[in-house]
Amino acid sequence: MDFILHDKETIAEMLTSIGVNSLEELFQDIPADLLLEKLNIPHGLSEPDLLRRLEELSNKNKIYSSSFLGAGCYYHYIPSLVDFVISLSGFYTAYTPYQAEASQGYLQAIYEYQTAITRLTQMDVANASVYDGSTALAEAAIMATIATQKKKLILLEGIHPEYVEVVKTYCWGQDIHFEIVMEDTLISKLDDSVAAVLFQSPNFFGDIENVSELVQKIRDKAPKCLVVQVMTDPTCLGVLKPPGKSDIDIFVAEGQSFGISPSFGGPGLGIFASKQKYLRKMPGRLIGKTNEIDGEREGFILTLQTREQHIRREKATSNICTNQALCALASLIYLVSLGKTGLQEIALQNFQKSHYVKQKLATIPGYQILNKKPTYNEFLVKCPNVNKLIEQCKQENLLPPLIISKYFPDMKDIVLVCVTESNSREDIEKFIHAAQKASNKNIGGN
Amino acid sequence: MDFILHDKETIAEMLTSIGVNSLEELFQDIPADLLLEKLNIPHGLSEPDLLRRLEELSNKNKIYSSSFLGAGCYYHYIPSLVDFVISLSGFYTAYTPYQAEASQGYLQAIYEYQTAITRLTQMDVANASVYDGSTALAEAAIMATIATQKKKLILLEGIHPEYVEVVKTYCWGQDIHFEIVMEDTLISKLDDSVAAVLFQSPNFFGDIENVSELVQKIRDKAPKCLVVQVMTDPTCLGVLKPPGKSDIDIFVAEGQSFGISPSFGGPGLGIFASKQKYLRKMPGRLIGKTNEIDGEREGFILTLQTREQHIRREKATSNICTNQALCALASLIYLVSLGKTGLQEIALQNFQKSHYVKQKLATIPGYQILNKKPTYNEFLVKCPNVNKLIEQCKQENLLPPLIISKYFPDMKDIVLVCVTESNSREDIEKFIHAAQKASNKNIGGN
Amino acid sequence: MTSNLTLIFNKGTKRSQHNFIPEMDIDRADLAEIIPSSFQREDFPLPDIPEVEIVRHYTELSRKNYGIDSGIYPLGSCTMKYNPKINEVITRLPAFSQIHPLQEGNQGALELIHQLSEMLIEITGMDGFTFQPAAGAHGELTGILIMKKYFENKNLKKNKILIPDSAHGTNPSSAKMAGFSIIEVRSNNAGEIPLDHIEFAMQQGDVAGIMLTNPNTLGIFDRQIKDITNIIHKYGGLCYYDGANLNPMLGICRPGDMGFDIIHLNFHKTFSTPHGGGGPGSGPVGVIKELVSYLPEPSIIATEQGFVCREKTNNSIGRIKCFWGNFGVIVRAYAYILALGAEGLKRVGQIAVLNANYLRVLLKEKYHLPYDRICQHEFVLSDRGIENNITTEDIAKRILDYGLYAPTIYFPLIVKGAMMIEPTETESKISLDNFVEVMNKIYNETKTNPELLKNAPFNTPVKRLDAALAARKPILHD
Amino acid sequence: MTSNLTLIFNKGTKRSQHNFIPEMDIDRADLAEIIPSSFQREDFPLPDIPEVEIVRHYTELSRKNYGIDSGIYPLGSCTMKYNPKINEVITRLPAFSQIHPLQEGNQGALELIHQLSEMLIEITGMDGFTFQPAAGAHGELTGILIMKKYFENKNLKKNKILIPDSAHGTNPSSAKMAGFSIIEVRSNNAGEIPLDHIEFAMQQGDVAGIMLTNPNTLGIFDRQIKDITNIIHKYGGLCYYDGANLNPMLGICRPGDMGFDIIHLNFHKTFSTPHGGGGPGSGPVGVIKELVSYLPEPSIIATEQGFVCREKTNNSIGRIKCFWGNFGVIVRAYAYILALGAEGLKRVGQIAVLNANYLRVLLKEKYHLPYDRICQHEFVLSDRGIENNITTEDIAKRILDYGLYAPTIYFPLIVKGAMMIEPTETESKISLDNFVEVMNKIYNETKTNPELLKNAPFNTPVKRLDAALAARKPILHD
Ligand SMILES: Cc1ncc(COP(=O)(O)O)c(C=O)c1O
Ligand SMILES: Cc1ncc(COP(=O)(O)O)c(C=O)c1O
Repeated sequence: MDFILHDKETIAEMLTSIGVNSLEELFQDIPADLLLEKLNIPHGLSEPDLLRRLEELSNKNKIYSSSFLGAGCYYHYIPSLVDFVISLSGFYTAYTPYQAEASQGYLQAIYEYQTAITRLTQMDVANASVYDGSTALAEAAIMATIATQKKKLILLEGIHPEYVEVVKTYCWGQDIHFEIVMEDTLISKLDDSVAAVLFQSPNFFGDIENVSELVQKIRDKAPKCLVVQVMTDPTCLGVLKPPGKSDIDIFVAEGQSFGISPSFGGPGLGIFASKQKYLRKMPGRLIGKTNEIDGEREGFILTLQTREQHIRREKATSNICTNQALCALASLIYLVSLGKTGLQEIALQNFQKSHYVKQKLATIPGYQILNKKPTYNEFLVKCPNVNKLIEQCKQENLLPPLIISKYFPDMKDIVLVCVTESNSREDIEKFIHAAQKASNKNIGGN
Repeated sequence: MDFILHDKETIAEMLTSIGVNSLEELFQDIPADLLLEKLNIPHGLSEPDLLRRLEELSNKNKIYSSSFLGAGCYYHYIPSLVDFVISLSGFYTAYTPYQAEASQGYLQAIYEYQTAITRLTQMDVANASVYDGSTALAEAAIMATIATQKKKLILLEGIHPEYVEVVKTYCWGQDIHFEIVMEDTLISKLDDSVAAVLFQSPNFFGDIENVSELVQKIRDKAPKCLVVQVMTDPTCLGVLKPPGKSDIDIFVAEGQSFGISPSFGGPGLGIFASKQKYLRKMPGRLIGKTNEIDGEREGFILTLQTREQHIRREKATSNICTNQALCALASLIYLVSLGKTGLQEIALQNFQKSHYVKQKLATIPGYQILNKKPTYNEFLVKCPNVNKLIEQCKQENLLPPLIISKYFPDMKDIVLVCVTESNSREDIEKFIHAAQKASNKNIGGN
Repeated sequence: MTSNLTLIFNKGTKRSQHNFIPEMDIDRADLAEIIPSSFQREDFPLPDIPEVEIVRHYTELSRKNYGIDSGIYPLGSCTMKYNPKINEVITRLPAFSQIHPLQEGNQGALELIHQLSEMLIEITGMDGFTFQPAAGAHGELTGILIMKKYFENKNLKKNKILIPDSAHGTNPSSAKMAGFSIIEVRSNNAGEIPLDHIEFAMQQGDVAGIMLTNPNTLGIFDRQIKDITNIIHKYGGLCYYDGANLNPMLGICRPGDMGFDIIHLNFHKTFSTPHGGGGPGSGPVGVIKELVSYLPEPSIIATEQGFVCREKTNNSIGRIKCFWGNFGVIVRAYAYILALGAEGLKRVGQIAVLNANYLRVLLKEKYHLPYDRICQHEFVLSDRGIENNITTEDIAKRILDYGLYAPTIYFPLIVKGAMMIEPTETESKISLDNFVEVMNKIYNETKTNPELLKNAPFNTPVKRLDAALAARKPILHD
Repeated sequence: MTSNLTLIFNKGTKRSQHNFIPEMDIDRADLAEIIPSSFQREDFPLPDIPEVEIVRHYTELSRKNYGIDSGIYPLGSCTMKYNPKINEVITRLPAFSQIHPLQEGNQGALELIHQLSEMLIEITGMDGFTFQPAAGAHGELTGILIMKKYFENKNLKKNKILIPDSAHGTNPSSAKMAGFSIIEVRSNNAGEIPLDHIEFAMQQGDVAGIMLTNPNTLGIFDRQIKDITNIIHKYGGLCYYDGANLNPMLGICRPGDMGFDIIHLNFHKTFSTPHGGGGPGSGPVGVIKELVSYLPEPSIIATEQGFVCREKTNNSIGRIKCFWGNFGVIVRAYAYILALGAEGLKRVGQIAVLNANYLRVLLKEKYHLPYDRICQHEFVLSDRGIENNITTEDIAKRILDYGLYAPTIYFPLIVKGAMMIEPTETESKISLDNFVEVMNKIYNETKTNPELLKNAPFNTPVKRLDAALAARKPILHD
C-alpha cells in the first residue's frame, strides 16, 4: 500500500503544468549512472497483512505478568488519559511549533510541562526536553564545562553504567576529561579545575544520598564547582526532597516513569532543569510566555533561540533540534493526572513495597541485602543461586531482576531488584516464593 | 474512583447558594422510608485495579487465531481508520444532534452514511440506523404492515433463527400473524391478505437466491405484497446485484461486517433502506440536507421527525430513539476506506476462499456439501464426526464452525462453515487438515 | 476556507485503493463457476478515496461537533456525563472485542453479565435482569411486552396503560408497539400524578398498569410514589419505571422500593457509556421475582460448571434482539460501576442533584421556573416573560454562539417553551457559573438586542438551518 | 469564550485525587524507618486536578494546534507527510510497548531491528546501521564522532570539516560537538558546491571531510556529487550525508552510490513517523563497510542461536544513548517500509518531487524564485519584489489566516527572506492548488492591503506574538 493521492490522469496533468514529459524527467539532474533500477525490498503489504506480520513478530517477545526489573526503565501504571491525549492528532501529527499563532495548543502544553517540572524539582527553569536521561546527563556535563569554562568532570560511582558510557562518548568528542570516583575519595579529588561533580541519587544500586549534605561538602571544598544530579526514576520526588531545595545546579532525569511505556527502552524523556543563572547556557528548546504585539492577550512562543543551532550554528549550546516533545506531553499528563496526592502516594507505595520485599528476602537463608543507605524502589541482593532465582521467576511468569554482573562482571551472584506500585501483593508473594525456592536451604523441596 | 469535581468547600458554598444545609436536604421530597442506608456494592476501584480486574476477567474468554464461525457475526479485517475516527471524542462523546448548527460534523457523517448505503444497495432511501439486523427485520415487518394496512406476513425458510425469534416477539406485540414457509410452497401461500414476504439471501444456510426471479414470482401472484430482503453479511454486495436492482421494497441488514468488531455479538448495526414511496412509514432517524434560513450555505439537520416518537408519540412509525450512530459511522469509514475496489475485492476473496474450502472438504471421505445453490462465505457441511471436527479445530486454535443442531435439533452432524478474507491460506490449510483428521476414514492415523 | 459541504465521496480518485485488502493467497477459480454472472452487480457508484483524505475529512468533521469533552452538555433527560477514558480501553481488550457470540470459551463474558446483573439488582431493588435491549426504548418495549404476557397468562384482558403527560415520547410509542392503548394522565400543579385520576382509571378493569419515570421529566420526585404504586397494585396492575432519570437516585433510593415491578436502565445515560452521537446504547430491563421467568432468553445463571444459560421458560416473551445485547456497551457500564463502588454511586446521585439545584436557583432569577421547588437531576424553565417575541429556540441557538450546547427544548410538552436543563454530576462549579453567566447575558440580549437572538447562531459552522425546507423537500443522500 | 491562558494548574481542586493509584495491598511500615524525614520534601506545589478537566483542557489545546491531519504542512526540509494510523496501532502492541530493554525474550525486537537494518542498507547503499541516535542531530553527532575516531585511529590530525552555507544549523553544531572546527563552503549561483573550493580546502591536510545534504536545502540535486565525493576521498577524507532530505531519493538514487561514507536518516521525516510536535524522532546512522566497526554498541547480528548483540569492538565510538534507541519510533519506520515495499518507496520519491515542482512552477509566477530549475523535494522562494515593506514573516503569518501552515522561513540563510516549501508526496492536487490560490491571494493583498499582512494573523487563537519581549524577559513557567 502507499499514501499517494494522485491517479494517473492527475499525474499527467501535473507533468504538463510543470512542462516535463515524464516523472523520470524530474530527475534530470541526477547522473544516469546513479539512477536505480529497482530496490531489492519485498513487495509492499496491505494493512491486514502488515498487522498480521507485525503481530507475529511481536509475539517473539515475551510479556510477563509482573516485573522485578528496573535498572533505568520502570513499570508504573500509565493513566488512560495519557494515551488519550497523546493520540489527539492535533498533538502527535504536528511539527515543532515554529508558527506560534497556529501552534498555541502545543506551546501551552509544553509551557505547562516546564511548569510541572520546575514545581516538582523546585529548580528555577526546565527546558522542553532532551532525548533521554543518559543524553541529558551528557548535555549537563557539557553545559557545566561551558558555564565554568573548565574541562574536567568528576562522576561519583553509582551512576547508571550506560549513562556513564554516553557521558564518556560526549566528553571524548569535546576533549573533556572525566574521572569516576568513590564517595570517600570524592572531596579529596576536588579542586578549582573541576567544572562539576555529577552524581545519581537514588543511584544505580538503589542508594539514596543525603543530597543536601553532599552538596554542602562539595561547596565547602570547591565553591565554583557545579553539582549535577541525575535520576533514573523521578517518581521518588513524590516523597524525596527536590533537588532545588538541596542547592543542585543542574538536575536531569529520565522521565520514562512518568507515563511512558517501556517500549524496549525508548522513546523516553530527558528532563533537564537548572538554576536561573545558567539559563543562557542551557541546551534545548524553551517555551516562553509573551504578549500579542498589538493586543492584550498573552500567548506562548519558542524563545531564547539564540542559544540554539538553527540561529547560532556552531556556537550553539547544543546541537539538539528535534527533542521528545510528545513524551514531555505524556509526562505532563501523567503528572497532572496523578496530581499531588497521587504522586505522593505512588512514591510511598514504591518505598513501602520495596521495603517489604527487602525485609522478606533478608529472612530467607542465603539472601543478603547489600545497601547500607536508604533505598527507593531498587536494591541490591546477594543470592545463594542467581540462575535458579531467574529460572524460578520465569516459571512464575515474573520478569526477573537484573543480574548485576551484566554491567559489573566482578559483582557475582548479585541482583538488582526493582519493586514498584505495579507489583501487586500477589506478584510480590510469588517473587518471594521464587526466591525461597531458589534458596539453597529452601524450606521443603521442589 | 469517581468523576466528581467539587471539593468540600465548593459543595458547602453551593448548598448555601441553594439555601439548604446539607446534601441530604436536597432529597427532602423522598419519603424517609425509601432512603437507602448504603448499597451493598463493593468499594470502588482505582483505574489500575479496575484494568487489572477486567483484564483477568476477559482472559476467561478464549481468543482463537482464526475463525470458521459466522452465523450472523463475522470476522473481517477492520481498517485502522475506523477506530481512529470513532475514537475522536467530537464523535463518540456527543449526543443525538438535536442542535444542528453545533453538530454539523456528525450530521454530515450520517448523511454520508445514508448516501453510502443507498449507493451500495441501490435503494432509494436509507435511515440513520436501527439497533441491529434482527430488529431491523422486525421493524421492516411492522413497517410493511403499516404501509399495507395488513396484518399477515410470510417468512421464507432460511432466515437466521434468532432473527425469526425477534420478528416473532415484535409481531406478537402487535397481533401480526406470520408463517414460515418453504420455498416451494411460498407462491401458493400468497394472497391479497399478505403484507409482505420476508426472506434472507444469502440465507442462514449460505444459499444465495435468485432474488430478481423470486421478487418477480411474488409480484406475479400478489402485486401489492411487499418484498423484504435481509442479509447478515452485506460484504457480499461487493459482487452481488444490489437489492435496489431487484425491485426489493425494503432492504435490511446486519452491518457488523462493515468495520464493527464481533464484541460477543453487539453492538452491531441495523441497516435499513427502502423505496422512496415508503419513506414516511420508515422507522428511525433521517438526516436531510437543507439551507441556512438567512444564508447561502447548505447544512444538515434531523428531518421528517414527525414520524418519530418524540413528536408523534403513540402514533409514531416506531419507538426507536437512541440508535447505533457510532456504529453507522464505523461502517461509513469502513466503506469509504475500502472504496469500490476494496469492497469488490473483499467480496471476491470471500467467494473464492469459501469455494476453495468447499471443494477441498468435498474431497475428504465422509464430508458432503449440502448447498444446492450458489453460496457466499458460508455453507453447510455434513460431517462424519462433528465433535471430533470441533475438537481438532480447537487443537489448531481455530474457532470451530457452528454445529447447526444448536438451532435445528433435527439437523444432525451438520456444521455451518464460514470462510472470509480474514482466513489466511495457512489457517485454511489447518482447517482442512483438522477436517481430515476428524474424518472416519482419515488418511494415516491420529 | 473550503466549503463545509464537500462530501467524502467528492474526495475520491480514479486510483484504485489497495490499503485494506489482504493479498489473495489462494488461486482464484473462474468466478462464473462460483456465482452466475446474472447474480452479479454491474456498477458500483462508490469512489476509491485515499486514506489521507479520509483522515482529514473526519478530523475536520469531528471538530465541527460538540461533545462532552468540549464542555457542559445540559440536555435535560439525556444525562450527558463525562465518559471515562479507561472504559474505552477496557472494551477494546481483545478478549472482549474479538469474541464471537456463539463461541465456547465465553466464561469471562458470561461472568461479567452475571455480576453486573447482581449489582444492578442491588442498585435498583429488582430481582432479575435481561441485557438484550439495545437502548431505552427497546427496554420499554421489552418491559411492556412482559406486562402483556403476564396478563395474557392470567387470561386478563388489560389493553390500556396509564402514561403521564410529562412522559418521554418513547413511553407511549413503546406501549403502542406492544399493542396497548394509552390513557394520558394529566399532572397536577405540583408536577405530580393525581392519585384520584389513576384510581379512577384502574377501576375500569382494562388497565394493565402505569409507566412512570421518577423523578419525572420536570425533575420532580413524586412524593406520593408509594401511594401510586399501591393503587396500581391494588387493582392487580403493574408499575413500569422508565429508568432514563435514574441518575439522581443512585445510592439514594431504589425503584424497587418505590414499588415498581419492571424497569429499564439507560446505560448510555446513567452508567456513563458514551452516547456516541445517537448510540449504541444499552437498555437492560429488570423485574421483580414474580416476573423473572418472563424475561427474554437467554439469561445467565451461575452453576458449579460455570456460567450457563437458563433453560427456556414458557413465560418468556421470547427474544428481543440477536445474541446477548450490546455487549461492548455492557462492558463499559460494568467497569463504571466497579470503578465507583457504593460510595461513588451515591456521590453521583448527590452531586447530580446539587448541580441541578445550583443552576435552578441561579437561573430562576431571570427565567421563569414553572415548578419552583427543589428538583432532582434537572429542572424546566419556560419562555414566559421573555420579551420581543423571542422564542425558546432563539435562546437555544444563541447559547451555541457562546461555545456551549443548549438544553433540551420544547419538552416536556406540558411546559410551554420548555428549556429542560440537566447539568449532571461531572460539571465543575466554574462550568456551571459560566453557563449561568451565558444565560444571563442572553437574557439581557433579549431586551437590548432581540435581532441578535432571532438570527443566532453566528459562531457555528453554519447559521440557523431551515428545518421546514428539509422536511418539505427531503434530500436524504447525495 | 474562556481565556486561552487558563493553565491546567488553575483547574485543580482541594479534593484529593485517587483515580490512578492502585489500592495499597501491603501493610505500611513506619515511613521514618524506611527514609529519614530530613530526606523528605516539605511542600508539593502541584494541585489535584479532576479527570474531566484534564480531558477537556487538552482536547481544547489539541484543537488549537495545526497538525498534518489538519491539512498541508509545507515546512521545507521537514518532510511533513501523512502518518499512517496503523503504525500507531502496531507500536502499541503490548509485546512491543511493554517489553523491557534488558529482558530476555527480546527476539522479536532484535529481529525487527536487524531486518530494518538490512532494508535500510538496500535503500541507502550503506553497509551497516546503528539505531541508537534519537534524532537527526544526534545521528550527525554519532556520524561525526565516527569520523573523529577514524582519524584518531589512523593517527591523523584532521580537526576541520567542510560544511556548505546552505546546511542546516545542526550540521555545524554537531561537528562542533565532536570537536571539529567548521569551514563554510559558499554555494555557487546554481546552488551547488564549487569543486575548486573544496579541492583547495582538502589540500590543506587538516580537513576530515564534508557534511552534505543532497538534494540540498534549496531542493537542488548537486549534479557534480560524484566529483565532490571523489575529491574528498582523493585526499583521504570522509563524506557525511545529512539524510534529512532523503525523501525524494527513495527508490531513485542512493547516498552510498553518490559516494557517501556515513549517513543519518530522520525516521520522523522520510519514514513517516509522527514528528510529535517536536519529537520523539529517530536518527539511525549508516556507514560503509570500512566503518561498521566504529558504530556504537550494541549492534545486532543474526546467528544460529537467534539474534544477538555484536561483541564490543575497539573501534566503536562507544554508546551514544541508553539502551537500543527510540524503539517505538523504529517500529513505525519498519512498518512503513514493509507497507510500501520497493514500488511504494519509489512512488514516494517520484511524487514528492512531482508535487514540489508543481508548486514551484505555479508559485514562481508571482513570487521570486532565486534558483529557477527543476527541484527535488522542495524549493525556496524569496521576498524580492514584494512591495510595501512586507516581509516573509508577514506572508507566513497571513497564510495562517487561511487555515494553512506556513513554509519554513528565513532558511536557508543564503536566500534573503527565504520561504522554503516542501509539500511532500501525501498532498492531493486539490490541496496543492488551494495552497497556490492562497499564496496568490496573499500576493494580491501585498499590493492592495499591506496593513492586513503586517498585522496578520487574525483568525488564529492569538494575534501575532511578541518574540522580542519573550526573549528580553523570559517567563518560562508559572
Ligand atoms: C425519559 C426518557 N425515557 C426514555 C428515553 C429513551 O431512551 P433511548 O433513547 O435509550 O431509547 C429517553 C431518552 O432520551 C428519555 O429521556
Ligand atoms: C536538513 C536537516 N538536517 C538536520 C536536521 C536535524 O534533524 P533532527 O531535528 O531530527 O535533529 C533537520 C531537521 O530539521 C534538517 O532539516
